[in-house]
Amino acid sequence: MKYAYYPGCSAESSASAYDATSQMVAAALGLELEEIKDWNCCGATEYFSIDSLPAYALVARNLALAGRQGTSEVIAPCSACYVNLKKVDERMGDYPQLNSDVNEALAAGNLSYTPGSVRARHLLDVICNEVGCDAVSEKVVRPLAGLTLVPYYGCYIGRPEGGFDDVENPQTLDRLLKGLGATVPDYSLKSSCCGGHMTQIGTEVALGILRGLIDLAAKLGADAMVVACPMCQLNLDVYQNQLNSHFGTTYRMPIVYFTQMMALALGMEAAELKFEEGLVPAGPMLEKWQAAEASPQPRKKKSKKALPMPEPLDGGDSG
Amino acid sequence: MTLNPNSVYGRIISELHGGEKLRSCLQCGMCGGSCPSGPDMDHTPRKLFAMIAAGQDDEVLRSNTFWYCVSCYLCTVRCPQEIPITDIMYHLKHQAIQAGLYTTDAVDFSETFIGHVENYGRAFEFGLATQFYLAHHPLGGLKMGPMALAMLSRGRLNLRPTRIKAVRQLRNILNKAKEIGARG
Amino acid sequence: MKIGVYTCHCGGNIAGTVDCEAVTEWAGRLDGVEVSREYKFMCSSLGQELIEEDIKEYGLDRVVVASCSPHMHEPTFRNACQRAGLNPYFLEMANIREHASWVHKDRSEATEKAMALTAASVARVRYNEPLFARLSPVNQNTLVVGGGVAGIQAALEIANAGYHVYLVEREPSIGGHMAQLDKTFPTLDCSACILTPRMFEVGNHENITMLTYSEVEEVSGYIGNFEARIRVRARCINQELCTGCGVCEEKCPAKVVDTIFEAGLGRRKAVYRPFPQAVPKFPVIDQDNCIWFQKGKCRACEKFCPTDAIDFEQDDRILEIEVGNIIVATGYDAFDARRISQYGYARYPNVFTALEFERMTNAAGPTEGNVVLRDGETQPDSIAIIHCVGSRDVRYREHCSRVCCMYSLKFAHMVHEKLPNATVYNFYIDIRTPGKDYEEFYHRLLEEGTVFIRGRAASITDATLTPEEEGKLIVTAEDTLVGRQRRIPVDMAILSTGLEPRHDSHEVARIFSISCSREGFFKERHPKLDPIATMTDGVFIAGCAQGPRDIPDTVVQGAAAAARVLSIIGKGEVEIEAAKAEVNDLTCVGCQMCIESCPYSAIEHLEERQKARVIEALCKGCGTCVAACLSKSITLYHFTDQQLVAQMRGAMDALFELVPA
Amino acid sequence: MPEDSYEPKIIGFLCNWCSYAGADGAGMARRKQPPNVKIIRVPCSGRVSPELVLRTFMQGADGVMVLGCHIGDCHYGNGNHRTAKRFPVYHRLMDYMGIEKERLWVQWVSASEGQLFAEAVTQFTERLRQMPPMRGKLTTVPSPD
Repeated sequence: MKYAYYPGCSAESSASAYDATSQMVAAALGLELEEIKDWNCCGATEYFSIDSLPAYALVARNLALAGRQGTSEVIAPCSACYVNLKKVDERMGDYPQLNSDVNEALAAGNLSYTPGSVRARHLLDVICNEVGCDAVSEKVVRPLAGLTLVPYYGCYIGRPEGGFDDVENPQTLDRLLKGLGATVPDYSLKSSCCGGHMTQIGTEVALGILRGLIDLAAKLGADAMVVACPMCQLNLDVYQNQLNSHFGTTYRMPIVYFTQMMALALGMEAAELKFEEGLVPAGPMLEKWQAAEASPQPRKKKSKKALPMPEPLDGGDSG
Repeated sequence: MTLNPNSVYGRIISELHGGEKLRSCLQCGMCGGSCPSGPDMDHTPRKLFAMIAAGQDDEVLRSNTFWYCVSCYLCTVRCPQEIPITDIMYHLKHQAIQAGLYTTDAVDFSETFIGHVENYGRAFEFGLATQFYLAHHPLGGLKMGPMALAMLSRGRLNLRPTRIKAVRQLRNILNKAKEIGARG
Repeated sequence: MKIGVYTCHCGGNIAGTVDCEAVTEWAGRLDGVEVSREYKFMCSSLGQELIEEDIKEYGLDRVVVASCSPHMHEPTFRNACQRAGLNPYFLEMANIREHASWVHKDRSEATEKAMALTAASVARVRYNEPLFARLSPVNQNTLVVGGGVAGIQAALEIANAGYHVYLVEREPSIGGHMAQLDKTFPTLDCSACILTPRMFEVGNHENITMLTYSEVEEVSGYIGNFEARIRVRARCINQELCTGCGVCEEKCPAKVVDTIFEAGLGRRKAVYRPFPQAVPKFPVIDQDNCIWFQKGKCRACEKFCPTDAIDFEQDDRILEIEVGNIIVATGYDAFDARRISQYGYARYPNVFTALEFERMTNAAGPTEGNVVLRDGETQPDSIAIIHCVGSRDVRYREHCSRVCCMYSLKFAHMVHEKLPNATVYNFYIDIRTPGKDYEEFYHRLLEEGTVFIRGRAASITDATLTPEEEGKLIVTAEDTLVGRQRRIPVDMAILSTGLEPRHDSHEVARIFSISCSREGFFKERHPKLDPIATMTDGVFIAGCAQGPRDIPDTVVQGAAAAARVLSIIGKGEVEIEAAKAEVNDLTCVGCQMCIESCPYSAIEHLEERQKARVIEALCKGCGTCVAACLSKSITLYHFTDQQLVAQMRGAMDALFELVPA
Repeated sequence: MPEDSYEPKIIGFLCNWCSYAGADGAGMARRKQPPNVKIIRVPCSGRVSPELVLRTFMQGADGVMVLGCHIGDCHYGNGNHRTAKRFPVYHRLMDYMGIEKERLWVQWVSASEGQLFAEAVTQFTERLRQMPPMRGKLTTVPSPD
């Protein structure tokens, strides 16, 4: 299937590794991506706070351009872009007045957009639910065996409600990474916020949040944290040194994109996957992987006295 | 209850899609307990809602609560009354700017960001960092120096912004939207 | 034709929005209206007498009362007509309260609507015909569905009055949720100790046929004359031979987690009695987990049974019974805590549900009453009790489950008693203690040192930050009385799960022709004045099947339902609705469209004459056949075409007069 | 709005057990709604013949509502299945008579759905306000009986 592709501003600078590996992985999986011509910024979380109607119009321009290219689904690898595209499309459908206002604004640029005509999708959603985690794992040539990877979804994978995964305990990335052969612990902060723009306006709070996230991953023996959003990557990676000096800690936790890890497992060369863009070096993690041999997980013995554990609710529940 | 349409409460209800749900707040504290930046807010969202209901508009708009909101939507998805809390935070920022009542850097951060978007059509991380920090945290900016350098050396910061081709078209759309927004 | 119209003020309920004087005056001018009066409360005895006197004095032959819903007072005014010698079906009501005064703000709009509705009824009533309700004898047997404390109470009340009861229970034993509980609040009585004598009484009552491990599959008929089909599932135990010695259970090698009685905290065998005091005493073989049924080997129970009571060949039995009344007391389901994933139930071992904790504190439960972590050994030093799990949340259950505050207090007390050094936190939104001695119990817990934090718990995680937190569960919440976030590390968390309708309440409602309220509990006939009856005559509801309530309220409702049934049995006969369909022989073309449409197969085809005929005893008066008949040969009495068209025209004519377009 | 001060005249046929009780429930809960719908109680939505609907239009009604129990919840077992099956018949007849099918509103409303009832009344009234009045549209008025 052909998808419109919305790289988002960070693709051009801070997250070019994500953009590059997204395209490589998509090609390997047979997803046809066509970049939206002359797309503009989605406004991130900033525009909505200042002026809401221009914020809607800003995002709607991208949807209108995607529609003009003849695609009905647009893939965004960045979670914030994904949420903005989805939110604008849905709100325009829910509120007729908003729809007509936004279209009136678009008309000033000779554009128009019909709500519902272009569906926004996160890259992770398309890979796990359209291609399918099973299909991906069948394509794995070099399993990530021996690596413990912590899946970190950030806020926007399940939120706001109506996304493609559980709001509180999403599973797609867990399934994907397991399918790649990695050991994936249950990381309870998987959908906690990375602090977003707080790193810039309230550093103290942000560093505390980031420390909690990395600390739990380290306790779980993670070789790396795997993310699906440039903002999460930026905060966890770029601020890691600063938080180490602030708290006197010594974390060296590589923060990698899930597309990078997929590309590795699909047999692409690590040297081409821009791991060097991370401020925290991914080298030790890659070396460990190359040295590792798949060994069976030791099973914990249960005490005889232990009470039965309830079965998890499969598939999650969104209310 | 009849609300003063110009009060903070009245404006949330009349101007914000879904804002009327604020009336059904139970004051349970789910939002305040869930917020990642909660520890640093001068009032938790829950308390802010009580203050809004009590008509303490000036104090509400001077609060740092909504500026510390990171838009993670956790409060929104957990609220047992389905109040669109994140959107209310956006709206409070909007009201605070209009009233000229804000004390944080966040608004300048947002405005710098938007300035770039309006001028170039794309965000400009390097420009954002330099302009924002030079204006507000000259010393903090220095502290950020090594980090920016590290990013530059890894090709993760562009020194020049990318400009989209149809900047004129985008500006026309945004100006029109502002015009429509202003007429209410 | 002499019609009397009576407009009711209902105090301010109607007159507050509708100009009753104007309605009265307008009605007085309608065709055929002899008298038009208004009165403050038409349903009062004075109001009724007013109608009766007018009927006699003016020789009225039709009456229209413009007041509340006919569901409320149609019987009242029909009786008034009857007392004055007028056929009760000559009455028509116009609903100007529920459908006008209560749903409109604008006085002139509401008044115009009231006028149109009244005019419609006046136009209709002239076509009303005298009908005569038939009397039907009442079968004295009663079916009670659900063997929890509500059903037990109802069954005993009726059986003790000397009438026969069939008590049907889905599980292998009666007792319901109450049998699972450890102590009852606020008196701290042992739940089993007070319930088991009642269970025993049911099991041995000469007037009670107890059908456990059974389900009602179909019900037909009407008040006084129901027929029910019950599936008695195969226990695979010959009850004539079984002594309840328990050897089979001891020898059975198949162990499974008991998700019903032990709430998942304990295990049972494939052949089992849910608990030692079970009534009846006979075990059942759970075929889904029995090794013989699944794999074709074992039969250990059979080998060891001293009385040869094991019968693998037993089949389900279908029992057809006839009863006059039915009481549905099917109880509730506990909210599934896994649905709120931020509380980590089924993710973190030391998060427990309320029912798990009930079983844990119970001396007969899996831990023999010891409060321990999931490892079965470690005693917790700190426990968080989270209120309102699944309750008071529009995304799950909007309602307050009524019992959780009190049982949470009870849990705190149990911990203080068993682990005096442990700290207990209660995270609550509001503490609700409306019951005799309930608030006093709360005060007692305050004195016992329970820590109360006002704030709905936001999440429970294993994400620790400090060495002191290591290995603990972290409960985060806003302490709303302080206005700050708090992180409370605890060893154990208990989720006070709410009460929700049974997962199959809609299917059960369908079987008994009753309906469910919005949230899925069975709907009562009137929320205030008739919380026991349903819209289907002869079917009553009791206990948590109607809505969350505690044990005393459940017992009261069970007894009340029994009283209603006994009053019907005592009367001996019931009036059956007179609205029946009839085929006009002259015009019927014998096309059989009506036969196809009838939900009750109440129409037969007379082959030799090529005509349809309604079997009166089976007809329920729905009128589906009328709408299906192409030759307009079927009349549904009291809802004839003439009557409905007249009513519609009356409304339309009034509208064109009142609100010219 | 096509005409000023035009208020649609609507007749609602409501089944006694679910929808009429639902409308009562709206009353008990004081769910405000426009006054346009005048309710006629029928035992079952299955009682509402296509003829009754057409005659109501002919009498000048701008809209007709037929409300019954949810499928499966019918007091008479499956009387409302008939209503559901009849739906296309209503529409074909209306089409034949030149009546827009938007003027008929069929919905399932249970006894507990007072709010849903009020919403349906509000939406239907709003919809009809956007359409011209019926009166005068149908010239052939059939004989009364």
